[in-house]
Amino acid sequence: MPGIRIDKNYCKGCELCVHACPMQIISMSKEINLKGYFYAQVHEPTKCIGCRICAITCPDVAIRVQNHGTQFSLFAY
Amino acid sequence: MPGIRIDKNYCKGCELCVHACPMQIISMSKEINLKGYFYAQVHEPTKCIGCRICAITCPDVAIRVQNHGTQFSLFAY
Amino acid sequence: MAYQANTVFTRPASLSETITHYCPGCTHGIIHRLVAESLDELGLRERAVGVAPVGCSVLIYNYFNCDFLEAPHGRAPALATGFKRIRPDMIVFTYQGDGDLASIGMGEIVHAANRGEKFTTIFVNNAIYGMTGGQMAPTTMPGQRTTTSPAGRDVDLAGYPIRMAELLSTLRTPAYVARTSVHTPMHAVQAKQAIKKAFRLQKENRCFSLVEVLSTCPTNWGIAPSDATRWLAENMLPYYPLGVFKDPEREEATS
Amino acid sequence: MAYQANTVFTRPASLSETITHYCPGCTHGIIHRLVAESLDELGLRERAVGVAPVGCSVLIYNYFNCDFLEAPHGRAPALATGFKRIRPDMIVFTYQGDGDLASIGMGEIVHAANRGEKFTTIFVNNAIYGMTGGQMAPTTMPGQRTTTSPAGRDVDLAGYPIRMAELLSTLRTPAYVARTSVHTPMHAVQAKQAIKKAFRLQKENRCFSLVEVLSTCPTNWGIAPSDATRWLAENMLPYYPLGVFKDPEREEATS
Amino acid sequence: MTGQIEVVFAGFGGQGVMTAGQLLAYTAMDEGKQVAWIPSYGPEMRGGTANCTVVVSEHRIGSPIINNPGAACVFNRPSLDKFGELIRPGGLLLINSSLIDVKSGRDDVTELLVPVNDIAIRAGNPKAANMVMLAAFVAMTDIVSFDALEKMFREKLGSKKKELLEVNLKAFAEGRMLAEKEKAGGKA
Amino acid sequence: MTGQIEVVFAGFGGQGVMTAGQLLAYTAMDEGKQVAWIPSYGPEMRGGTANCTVVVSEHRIGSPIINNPGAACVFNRPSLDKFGELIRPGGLLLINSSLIDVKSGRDDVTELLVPVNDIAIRAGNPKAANMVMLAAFVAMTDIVSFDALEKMFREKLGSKKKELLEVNLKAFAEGRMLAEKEKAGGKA
Amino acid sequence: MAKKLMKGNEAIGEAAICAGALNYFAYPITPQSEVAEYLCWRLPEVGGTFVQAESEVAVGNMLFGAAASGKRVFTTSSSPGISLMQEAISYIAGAQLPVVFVNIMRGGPGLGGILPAQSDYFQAVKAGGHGDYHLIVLAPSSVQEAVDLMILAFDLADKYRNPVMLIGDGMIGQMMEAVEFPEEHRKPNDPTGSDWALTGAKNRKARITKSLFLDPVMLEENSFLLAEKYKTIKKNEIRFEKYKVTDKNRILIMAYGTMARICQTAIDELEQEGISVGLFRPVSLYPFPEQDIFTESTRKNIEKVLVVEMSVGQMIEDIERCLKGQREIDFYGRTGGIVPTPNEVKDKVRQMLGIKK
Amino acid sequence: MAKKLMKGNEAIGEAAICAGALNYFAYPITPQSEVAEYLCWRLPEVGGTFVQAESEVAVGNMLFGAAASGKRVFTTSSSPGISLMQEAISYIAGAQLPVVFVNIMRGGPGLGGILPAQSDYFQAVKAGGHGDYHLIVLAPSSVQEAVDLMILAFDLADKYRNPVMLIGDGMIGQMMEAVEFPEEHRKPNDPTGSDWALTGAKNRKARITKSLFLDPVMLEENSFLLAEKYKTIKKNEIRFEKYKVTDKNRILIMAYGTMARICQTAIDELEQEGISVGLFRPVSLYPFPEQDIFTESTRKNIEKVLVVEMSVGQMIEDIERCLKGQREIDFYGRTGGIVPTPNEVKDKVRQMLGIKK
Ligand SMILES: Cc1ncc(C[n+]2csc(CCOP(=O)(O)OP(=O)(O)O)c2C)c(N)n1
Ligand SMILES: Cc1ncc(C[n+]2csc(CCOP(=O)(O)OP(=O)(O)O)c2C)c(N)n1
Ligand code: SF4
Ligand code: SF4
Ligand code: SF4
Ligand code: SF4
Ligand code: SF4
Ligand code: SF4
Ligand SMILES: [Mg+2]
Ligand SMILES: [Mg+2]
Repeated sequence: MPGIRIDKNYCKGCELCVHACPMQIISMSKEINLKGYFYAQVHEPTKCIGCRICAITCPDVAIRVQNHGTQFSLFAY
Repeated sequence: MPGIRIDKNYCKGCELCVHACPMQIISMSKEINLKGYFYAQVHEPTKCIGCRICAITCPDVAIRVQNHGTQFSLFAY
Repeated sequence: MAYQANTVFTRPASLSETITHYCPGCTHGIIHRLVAESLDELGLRERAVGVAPVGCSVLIYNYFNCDFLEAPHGRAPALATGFKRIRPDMIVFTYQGDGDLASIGMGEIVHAANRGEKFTTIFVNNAIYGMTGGQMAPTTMPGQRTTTSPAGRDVDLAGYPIRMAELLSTLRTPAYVARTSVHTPMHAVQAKQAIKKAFRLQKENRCFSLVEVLSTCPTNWGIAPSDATRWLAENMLPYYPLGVFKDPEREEATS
Repeated sequence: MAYQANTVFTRPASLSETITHYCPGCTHGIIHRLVAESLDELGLRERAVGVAPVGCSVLIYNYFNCDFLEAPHGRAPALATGFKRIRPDMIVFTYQGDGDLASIGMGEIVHAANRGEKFTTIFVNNAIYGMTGGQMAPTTMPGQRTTTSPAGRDVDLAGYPIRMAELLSTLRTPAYVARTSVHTPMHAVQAKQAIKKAFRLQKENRCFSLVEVLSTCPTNWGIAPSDATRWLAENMLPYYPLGVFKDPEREEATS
Repeated sequence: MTGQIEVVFAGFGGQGVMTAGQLLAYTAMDEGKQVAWIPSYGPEMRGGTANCTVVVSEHRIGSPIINNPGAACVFNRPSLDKFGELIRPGGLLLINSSLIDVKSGRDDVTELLVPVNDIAIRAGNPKAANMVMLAAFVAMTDIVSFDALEKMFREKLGSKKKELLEVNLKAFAEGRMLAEKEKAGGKA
Repeated sequence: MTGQIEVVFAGFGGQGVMTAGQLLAYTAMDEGKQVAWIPSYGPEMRGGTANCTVVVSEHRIGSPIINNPGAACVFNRPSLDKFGELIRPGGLLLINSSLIDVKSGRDDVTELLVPVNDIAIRAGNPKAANMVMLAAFVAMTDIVSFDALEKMFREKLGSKKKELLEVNLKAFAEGRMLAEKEKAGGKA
Repeated sequence: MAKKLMKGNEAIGEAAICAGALNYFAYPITPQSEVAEYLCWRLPEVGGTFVQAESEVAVGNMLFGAAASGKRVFTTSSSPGISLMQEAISYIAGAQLPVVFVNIMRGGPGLGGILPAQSDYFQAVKAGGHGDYHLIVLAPSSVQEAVDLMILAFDLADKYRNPVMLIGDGMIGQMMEAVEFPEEHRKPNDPTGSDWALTGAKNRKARITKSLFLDPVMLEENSFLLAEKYKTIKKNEIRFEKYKVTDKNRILIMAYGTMARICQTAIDELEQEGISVGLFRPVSLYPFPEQDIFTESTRKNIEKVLVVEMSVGQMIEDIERCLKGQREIDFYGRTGGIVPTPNEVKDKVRQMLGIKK
Repeated sequence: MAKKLMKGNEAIGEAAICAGALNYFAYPITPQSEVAEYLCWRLPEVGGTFVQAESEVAVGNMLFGAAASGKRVFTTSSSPGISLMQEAISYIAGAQLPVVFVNIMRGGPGLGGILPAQSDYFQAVKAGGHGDYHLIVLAPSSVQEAVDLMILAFDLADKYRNPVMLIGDGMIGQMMEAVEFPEEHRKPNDPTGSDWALTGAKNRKARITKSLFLDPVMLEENSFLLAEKYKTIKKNEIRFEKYKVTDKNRILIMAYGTMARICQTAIDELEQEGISVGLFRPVSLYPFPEQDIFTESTRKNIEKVLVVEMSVGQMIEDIERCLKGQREIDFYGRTGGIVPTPNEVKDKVRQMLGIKK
């Protein structure tokens, strides 16, 4: 099952991933992290297709993506 | 009658005018000027067609050209 | 999870763990990652020396796991030249903003490129002086408001934005020169390809290489990060066409 | 003489009577005259301010009957900018060699051109540093011997000569940019036309204008003046095509 | 007031501490006092904490560097940690209790807890927290007159939207009220 | 020689005065003496006059700036005008009489007229005038030995063309001869 | 004119306008970018010229060209930017043109930091460029004084046709204080009658503004001419301020700029402890008040002289020179953006006098 | 090795090679272009690097980058060119990198002239760039000494990781004298074991060469570290030469570089007139031989101290500082390319002593 992990302490709450996710499954938390930012979180993790778009767009490299080598991916990276 | 005047003290003896004159009427003097250069002189003044090529090529603006307004000239200048 | 998952995206080894000082949504961070991934994938980290500019990315050395030099404003290409000439076996790159490279550092970048110095320049064009608080850059768009052009850049007084990739491509000395962007993930992927190629050419000791990357500055543009990516697409892309402008491998320019 | 003759060629009024310090056959002198004639013919001498470079033509102010400023090496365009911005009613021109303009002064000329400063630059490209004794310039031809490239310019180490007219023409800001030569009288006549047009455009307050003029340096090339003109034709012309590269009046480029 | 008062406004960037300080400085100047507003600029500027010091004096102001300010208005925890210690004995410490859940632990200064964020939200503009704090500080110290402060406020910040002005003035009044109550109540 | 000798070679640029001085300096150094060769570089360099001073000494050389040289070899009129006056009383002045038709007018120096251009042309190389002068100077002063000078000449300048070398050595010999005749003749 | 609360940087910009100096060329650098951000809209309002240059090298040279017009011209920058102007400054001094430079100093060397410092004293006062020349150097200690000295700077620049540099630490630029500007703005210079400005060779011989003198006799003449000018400047333009300097002083503090104000507070507080300390503040750093420093330092009760700088010690060399060994000199300095506090100064004074707190 | 007659400029280039400094970056400028003209063919012979840069600004920064490699690197230039390097020099000092700069000084200010001068003393010794830093400054007085000090310069640069500047007037560059080079060439540095050179982050943490310390505490620390280093340098590296300094001296002359040799001749000639004069020649201008100058100048028979410079007076300020008022100081200077002759120095000495010729 594909999935992402957002390290909330790297996140600066820029929301770029929220806009980028094709599955629209990322949203902003109501809580703040150590630096005082509302951080991103995945609200429907099961829908994740592991496309890595969120990770590619995250300026703070806060997102890690797991997937299966055999699975569909939007593009080689 | 067209003709040129070479101010020998401006002349540095570069010989560019010698090569440029279409009528081949400029040559180098055997004497030196104040600065120690062998200067250019016109050896057949009557052949001058007043084309101004020598003057245009002289880096030291040593040459003045006289002519008649109505006379043939190689190009407008 | 019942079955083993592979990590298909994670922090590149060339990037340190340090949290950057960049503003939220600033795409400097993306570009850092692309450089780091390229170093990783080409196996260059251990012989890489970066040259930091003066600009928002002055602290870039805190974010990389490779050696770094910090240059005076605009002079990174001169430092890179000095270092690379002595250590041609190392991989040298400069990372420079538009104020740094296109304004004060114009002479240094043109001449390094023209001498064909065998280093790589990552040129981050965000159309503004980020670090000093949003003054006009040579790359600022016509009409764009900045703290030193509060009524918008007046092309009659300040001229038009300079297109560095085009300018450098007039030089006869072989080089790789491309312009890319990171305002969408797709563009970031393409930018990565260009950056990686630039480093590969250096690895092969081929030529000078420069990748211009269009980048956002939400803070000084005064808009939200996602609006900034849109602003870039709408305002900068038409004036700064993407593509490869010069390629020693004679690929066609795709601008 | 029985009938009245007209003087059809004489020293222009803008030129002083002083004998220049240039070497015999150095075409700096021709270019001086073309500038002086242009000032005369456009009636600009009394409101002209020239900016001298550092180079063989540093003493140009001794040879002109107009006001002059002497700039640090390469910075003439900055001085011209400063002056002209304050006195837009004056006619300002810089006269610069290739070391001055294309090497140390690269940043200043690119930015002055890009801001569209309304002055005129006469750029004398003789492919060498004349004044300091014949060192390699950025415009030195591949293989050309100079005192700092005694085995000839090695393009692998020093890159290829920079073509300033082409480089400046990539800038979007309107400008007049042309390359001419003075190695034959006919070329000198064409150069004159370009120089005069450059000044006319300034007089009309139109744009920045730059005329590159290919010139000889018999002394440092180590050949006789007339051989130097031939060397220029054979070696420089093919690499530095003549023509108009940018013209606010939209004339076709004739390169 | 008499002599010289120095007050530090300190918080996160974006909490409006600089503006609060400036408004105080403007008002004090208008009332004929000597003033200096000294920002901290520097590495901490971006993202981190921000602070400014306002010196108000009857006399020519000497050092703009204040070892131990007479008062501090702290908007967040790091600011409390830093300036809580520095205040002069007998000084005044205003703590934003909306975000800070501790006190300085000092018994030689007057401490006042002001939930400036809560009050501002209540008043209708979460961004007016700085004004709540400023009002409370002025009420505590009488460093400037309230009329003058309000006038300056209208002049410098009130020009934008009518309704916003009202909301801000409300925040202002609430801050003042709280402090005056406190003062009257007389808790040390 | 004893003590210190300073000699100026002065003429037009292109007359080879710098080379003449260098050749002397090389030779003197080879003979174990202290030497300094000091060029005049500067505005007069291009087109105008050129000169260099050679100091040859038994001891460490102090000032490379010589107020009043002990000797001068002048190749043209302006050089005579300049250096004719400066030579120390009792000094030596060699004048290129091919180009200079006057003397210094001084009676406290030894003056020698050497038609160096004529001699050089006669020897077959108009460009060897500087060698004629150098030879004459060395002959007059014995500042270095002739053998050493000739050896150095072959080493530094003789490498190019065989026939040219011969011609130059001939010019050299003529200069020497003239000076030695003069010395023997003993005219003050 | 009513008092205005203004940031030093903006006040400096406005002061130039008051002085009729409407031509500003600059490149952004912290901590003085507000000058450009202020003048970029303010100058057009008054018909002035604002040019954001491509670099500080260009700024220096734009000023060189601009000054030749006879109008008042200036720039502001900070330490690294000023280093880049050294060649141009040397040329401007050699060509005798009036230009006003403002250096809002930050910590160095190199990129250093962006906080206040006084570590460019040597560069400003001894001349960072090549050749025999000097700038007139003025050091304000408050925003009001920055305004006043800025106006003076233009007057002196014109009077002596010499570049003038105003140096202030970052605090002078960043601090807001109440300032008053002169009621009347000066009119911009009219170079029409000038005998040196470049106005076009109409009905007169062509003029040349230059620093090249290939003939050493003429170059030396130019240098001696400059030297004469500096002598006159030394005679006429020495400025300083004394604070609580009396015959009771046991210690005399030497400090300039903001540092001097900090010392004032320390002196006030030491006075309350019964320790008499005076302050001598050079306002003109060049010309340096050499004689007055000697005189004041050798008052009979003064045991030691304390130099306090935001540097590891630069002005102290000039103080040493002036004192001719007549008093022991001690130093207290912080640098790199750290500003000595009044407490630190007090501690230093007590330590010098062997007084325990 | 046999003696060679060589132009100073070429000898300086060859000396660098002897020192194992094979990396040269430069931009042409009279009167030192011969260094580049020599090294452009000589360095490739020994496997070195020669880069003709586009400007002196670039040169300074190429050296900055090059020095980070741990190899020996250097440039040569002349006055205006050195002014353009001030920013880079400040950075190099701040980042503590070893670089050798040679300034063959010409007349200034501005474009000035191309003849010898010593008017960049302030720039070299007091630091022309911004911030608290110093160069080690060495001043040779002969071609041989230029060679020796050039080699020393590299050693000191490496030892202290500090930029070193060799300053000589134009004559040092243009004059030919006999020189001897050391038999053995130094091997180029091997940075493999270095703890600061940038060699790639292999099996070690990444290294950063920088001058930025945004935290003022760390920036101050860096400055204090530098200050400590300068103290050590002052302790270890003072160099000077005395000539005929005896207790009989009525006058002590202070001069450096070529100027000192000219004074030597004057002193010899004055001796013949029965006037005893000594010469103190600082060889290291930074660190300045402060204590020795004081000691030698205060010998009992010395009536006055005479400072002679090819400038309108720069080193004199340091002499004044060192003498602490103990001796009257007089000055003789020519500038702009005019070199004081022994006669002029003699006249000056006689005049100081009230002796008619
Ligand atoms: C010599 C010098 N001049 C000016 C500065 C101030 N300065 C620092 S960063 C910068 C501009 C940065 O803009 P850019 O290069 O576009 O980078 P960005 O911050 O936008 O990434 C300036 C002008 C400096 N540090 N040094
Ligand atoms: C800052 C500085 N660097 C170097 C020089 C030395 N210099 C004088 S002229 C010149 C080059 C001149 O070449 P170019 O501009 O091509 O003019 P040309 O003499 O060929 O006409 C140089 C390097 C200088 N005067 N100032
Ligand atoms: S990997 Fe793709 S689907 Fe999954 S969260 Fe990221 S963007 Fe959305
Ligand atoms: S893109 Fe990254 S930093 Fe931005 S909100 Fe998403 S996880 Fe956070
Ligand atoms: S005018 Fe023409 S024909 Fe007459 S001399 Fe000159 S070039 Fe010859
Ligand atoms: S072209 Fe002019 S300078 Fe040259 S030889 Fe002819 S007249 Fe003389
Ligand atoms: S100021 Fe702009 S460029 Fe700098 S970090 Fe913030 S968003 Fe990025
Ligand atoms: S050196 Fe060359 S460019 Fe200079 S005057 Fe002589 S020929 Fe002309
Ligand atoms: Mg930018
Ligand atoms: Mg040239």
